[in-house]
Amino acid sequence: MTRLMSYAEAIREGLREEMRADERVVLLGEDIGVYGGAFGVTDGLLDEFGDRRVRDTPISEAAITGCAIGGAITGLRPVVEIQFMDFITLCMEQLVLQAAKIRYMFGGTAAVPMVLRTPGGSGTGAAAQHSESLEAWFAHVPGLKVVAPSTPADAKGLLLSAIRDDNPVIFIEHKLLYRTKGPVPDAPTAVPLGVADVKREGADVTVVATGVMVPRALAAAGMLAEEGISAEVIDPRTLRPLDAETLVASVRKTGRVVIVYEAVKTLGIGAEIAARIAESDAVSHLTAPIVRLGGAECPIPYNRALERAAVPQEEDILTAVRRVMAA
Amino acid sequence: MTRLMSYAEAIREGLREEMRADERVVLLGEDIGVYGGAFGVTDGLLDEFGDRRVRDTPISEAAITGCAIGGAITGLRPVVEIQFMDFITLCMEQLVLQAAKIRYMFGGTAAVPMVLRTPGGSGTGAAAQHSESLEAWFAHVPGLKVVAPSTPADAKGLLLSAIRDDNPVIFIEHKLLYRTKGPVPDAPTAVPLGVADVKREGADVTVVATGVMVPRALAAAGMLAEEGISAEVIDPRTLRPLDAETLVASVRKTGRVVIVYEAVKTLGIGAEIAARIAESDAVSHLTAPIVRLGGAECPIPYNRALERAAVPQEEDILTAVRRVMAA
Amino acid sequence: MKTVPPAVDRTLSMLRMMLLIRAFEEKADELFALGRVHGTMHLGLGQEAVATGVCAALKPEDYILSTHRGHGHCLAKGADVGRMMAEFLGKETGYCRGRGGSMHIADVSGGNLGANGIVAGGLPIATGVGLSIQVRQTGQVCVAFFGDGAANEGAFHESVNLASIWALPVVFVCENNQYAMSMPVRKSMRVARISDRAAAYGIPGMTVDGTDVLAVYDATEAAVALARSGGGPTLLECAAYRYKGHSKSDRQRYRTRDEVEAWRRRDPIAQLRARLIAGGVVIDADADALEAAARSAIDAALRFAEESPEPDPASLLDGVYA
Amino acid sequence: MKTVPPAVDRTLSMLRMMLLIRAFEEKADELFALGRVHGTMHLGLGQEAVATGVCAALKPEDYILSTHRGHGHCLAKGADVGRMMAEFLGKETGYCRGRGGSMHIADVSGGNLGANGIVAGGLPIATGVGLSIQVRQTGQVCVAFFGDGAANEGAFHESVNLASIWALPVVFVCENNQYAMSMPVRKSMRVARISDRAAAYGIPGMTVDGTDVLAVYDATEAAVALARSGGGPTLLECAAYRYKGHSKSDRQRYRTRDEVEAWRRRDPIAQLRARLIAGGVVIDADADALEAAARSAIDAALRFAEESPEPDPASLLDGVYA
Ligand SMILES: Cc1ncc(C[n+]2csc(CCOP(=O)(O)OP(=O)(O)O)c2C)c(N)n1
Ligand SMILES: Cc1ncc(C[n+]2csc(CCOP(=O)(O)OP(=O)(O)O)c2C)c(N)n1
Ligand SMILES: [Mg+2]
Ligand SMILES: [Mg+2]
Repeated sequence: MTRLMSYAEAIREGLREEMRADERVVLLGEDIGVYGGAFGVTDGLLDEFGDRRVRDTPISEAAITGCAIGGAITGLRPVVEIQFMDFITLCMEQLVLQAAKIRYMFGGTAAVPMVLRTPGGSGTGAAAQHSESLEAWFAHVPGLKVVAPSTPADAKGLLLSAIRDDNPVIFIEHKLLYRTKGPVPDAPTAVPLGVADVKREGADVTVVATGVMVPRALAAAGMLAEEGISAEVIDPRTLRPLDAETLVASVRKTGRVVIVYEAVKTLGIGAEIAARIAESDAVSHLTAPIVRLGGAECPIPYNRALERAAVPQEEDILTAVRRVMAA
Repeated sequence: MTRLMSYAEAIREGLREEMRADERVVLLGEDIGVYGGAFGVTDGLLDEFGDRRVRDTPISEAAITGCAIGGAITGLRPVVEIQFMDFITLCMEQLVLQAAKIRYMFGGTAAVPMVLRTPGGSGTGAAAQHSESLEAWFAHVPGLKVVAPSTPADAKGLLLSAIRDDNPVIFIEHKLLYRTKGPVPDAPTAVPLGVADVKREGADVTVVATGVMVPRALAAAGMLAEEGISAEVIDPRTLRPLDAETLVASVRKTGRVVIVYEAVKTLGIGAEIAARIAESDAVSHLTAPIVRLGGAECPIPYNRALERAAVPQEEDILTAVRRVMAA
Repeated sequence: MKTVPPAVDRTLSMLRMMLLIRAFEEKADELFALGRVHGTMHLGLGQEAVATGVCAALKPEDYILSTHRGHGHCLAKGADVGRMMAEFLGKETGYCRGRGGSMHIADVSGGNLGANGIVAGGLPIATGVGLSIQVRQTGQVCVAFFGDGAANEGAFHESVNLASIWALPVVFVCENNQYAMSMPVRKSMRVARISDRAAAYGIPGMTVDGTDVLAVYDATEAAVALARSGGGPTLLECAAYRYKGHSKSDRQRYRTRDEVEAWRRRDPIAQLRARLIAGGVVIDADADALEAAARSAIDAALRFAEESPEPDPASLLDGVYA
Repeated sequence: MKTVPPAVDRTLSMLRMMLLIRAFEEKADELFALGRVHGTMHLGLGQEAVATGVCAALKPEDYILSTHRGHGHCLAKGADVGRMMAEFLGKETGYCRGRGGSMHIADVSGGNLGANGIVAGGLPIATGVGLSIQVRQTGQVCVAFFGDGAANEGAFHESVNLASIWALPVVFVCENNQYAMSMPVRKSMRVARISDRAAAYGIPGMTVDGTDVLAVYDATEAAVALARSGGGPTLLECAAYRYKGHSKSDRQRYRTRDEVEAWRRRDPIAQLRARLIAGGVVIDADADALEAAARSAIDAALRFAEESPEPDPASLLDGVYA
């Protein structure tokens, strides 16, 4: 059985269930208590779990991250909320030089079971410092895992896996998806990390999309179907470790691929996906060069029309797919 | 006319010449004064230019970076030294959310002419927190330029261009290259940003290498020549903007490519290079899948043998090239 | 804190400026309610005396670094209301060609080096502006505005320390409006006054009533004089209050109506107005006229903004690089 | 500062520990000179009393977070000398299987949560250890060691503030050895004592003679008692000096021989030895015997390390993920 709920509600339910099931799970973040989080995700959790486990922090992103690390290596399973992904730029030393490396540097004698939740993406008029899509940075770092759900069910299911995982997991939410609704299983249903999901099967072209680009790609696939183009839409869901085999297998089948992501095109996750395909045997099955559709090479502008032009939209996906089909 | 000098000396000469030529150039960093910098690069500059222009700073990487930004937007041309590239993780907010975006966010009404110099790479037994190769992060950021010289002449020439450039430039030096010697033009000779350099011409296979991998690739190319394999070795030199056309043209010619870089393989600069080739017409000229030779998916270990095994060595390049030639 | 009472005309222009700032933000609030603002915004209604008193103590060539709650700073530093409203609405004629919006309005030629979307993000930059002034020996001063919440960021610590050891001409102005979003100051730090933190850097610290524009002016004047004379930075805390929510998504569960009302009774504009009337400087009618003038200046600015073109999407990549 | 004089046997074991630390680092220095150490290292010769006095006031189940200059902390917290020497030489039997080396030695089961290559990098982590202790109510305490230079990092500010508002059981121990690499403390901050910074967080600050192991012990005991009883953190500054260069690349142009000599005359080990002899607790011969014992313990540790295998390159990826 499933219920229809929003992406934000699904994440909240995941947090609540894990906190009920495991005393070691604590929440840290700015305004996650009485305010309920900048996007309302943690609304009500302070009331249920109290301020011993739901901690409103000062504006000190580096310390908050380190606080989660210290808790994690000594018996807690902290879940941190960084209010906007942009602010993770203040956590890089603790995340990358400490959380990601501690276990390895210590010869496997410590574990860092923590989750860092943060909303990324543009489209809300928040401009250049509140619209970043930085997931590729973390996918470049051994020791970290990176998750980016596109549906309510994936959001909850991947969050359960992330909290139960014994490694630091960067859990990337999308501002534009918080209010989108979808079916979520009644029973706690973990979605395994590292497994891509074929959101729509198809035969002519593979469309790999992440985050908010998944619904856009699915909408485009619907229209393409009417034109007689059968697009297979795949969401990697986990960006590190990347389930390249599922993507490569699809390209082997279709011979055409369009990779859609919101982050800046250069060195965004699409670069790695393209490279994995190019170094695989699938490269010889390509009937057209690989196409990447990424964000423009600029900061996110404030103006609504410019902001829209800065990242791939449904029509851009349609154009790109039609182009590879024509090639 | 040229003189033989070390990579470190060439950088020092570049700093000295620009400081003599332009009053606005100031140096900021930890232990760059009487200590001469952790790797001795700024040795003697305090004596020549005094502590008004050569500033030893406290251990405050974020403030140092912001200090350079503030100076840059109000008439200085600061050159910052971050003692090890790893510590740039403490500068990310100032570098990425401020330096890289200020001009754009302000509608083009400000410029941020600054250079951030920092040594990257492993091989010195400095372990996981002093051996990072994070250049790909910055190559992902619009508004920044990223340079990584592999020879003394390129180091000096690119530094001159970086200091004269009106944008923030991340200038990546390599610890293992500081003592390597090479010819450097007597007269100040700027090397333009954004132009790759064919370090050795060849016909059978393209080897794209960056930083310390360039001398390793050249050594391998020498041995391959004896086996009758003609390898073309190209150093992009600038990682953002990337001179993809030079790389693609070479692959069009050779039909085979091995991309060698020290950073973690996943989402290192080689991912973008592979993607650019895969989206170009050169993909149809490939007679073998693209091969990436990058760093292992782990932090850099301390032990000498493990450290060596963690990044590509000359013999790995030989093996990889032989493999693509056999394909 | 008061030294000599500032000249009457200066006081009047401070009243005018506070009225202008208030009119701007009330209009902004109205436009938002009408759904005509893309994104969010942060209003400083109630904090007008801080921006006004501080900037009145600066010269045109001095610099400021502003915050996400920066409308007041921008106007007080002398920005053109029309270009500012245009930026607020994302128009091509705005200060940032519509690329910045409310959170990034900058008037570089006017000495406002920008609002900042990052809490404490302007503080490290301020040290560099101070360094530049010191190296170029121009005798300018840089004011860095920040909030009470920003005082808990590492950037605050590193920046004030750097400015202190190099005796940079920077004045750190903390606008303590009692909350960082939902976090009350008393829960985010264990000191009574944020200015107590000056002791950690061996610099002067002062706390003034941020609803009293004259007190803010006098304190700033002293700090600026110290900075110009090579005496280094001062940490100046101005205690004030924001009447509105933190941003548009704020249900304000963390404070009481009574608390808001109590602060509204100390309204900075009403205070100064009463003072000027009591002092016989103006009569009610004059004050009303100034208020009306501010309103019509805003109406004109809005007309300018509305008649201004949107940026051309083809210009998306303009200004990424110099 | 002194409360009751610590028991004689404790004092003797502190002498033993200081001798062991010194013997370890003198051996490390010797091995480096012989070219047998890969990479660099940071010696704390002269600072033995800080690690020793602090850790003597802790229980085995308490935690410490160490620094790049962490050999003393590790030994004082009870590490096995053999496994430590093995890690120092990058052997498979080392605490970190040779992956960490000098800069990352950690003895997690012994409560040493690791040396740290990042200045101030352990301070944010210490707040989390304190949170964990508080949430799990285990009554433990966490000591975070850091240097004078680290006190200028933003992480110091954020961490001490966080620990103060939550009254976390963390003791912040600043080892002020007068320099951060080449940067003298007086040039890097404008305060006389680093402990003056405690005022910015409303917590107690103390400065003690870091060459007097008993003074360090007593001060730590007081801070630990406060932390355990829910009183929150203390900022404890221990003034000491490093005899050797910052690391192996240091030409020490920033200080004079005389300064080094003056501090050497206050050697912590010589001080305690003289005190114990004057107090009739030991005679010269006993002290010499303790020193010899320390040396032979190090020789045994070195033999163990030398006989230990190198890590297998095939194990390169072990331990990246749990
Ligand atoms: C580094 C960073 N962390 C968090 C935020 C989100 N945020 C924006 S304003 C704000 C509160 C700031 O409080 P304060 O400094 O007191 O300024 P005020 O909003 O009260 O004017 C927060 C948490 C941010 N913009 N930047
Ligand atoms: C964030 C960071 N910046 C710079 C360095 C390089 N570095 C290593 S130790 C050191 C000096 C640290 O001084 P202090 O904190 O006083 O400790 P000490 O070395 O004196 O024990 C520096 C600059 C580093 N490791 N980490
Ligand atoms: Mg506030
Ligand atoms: Mg020191």
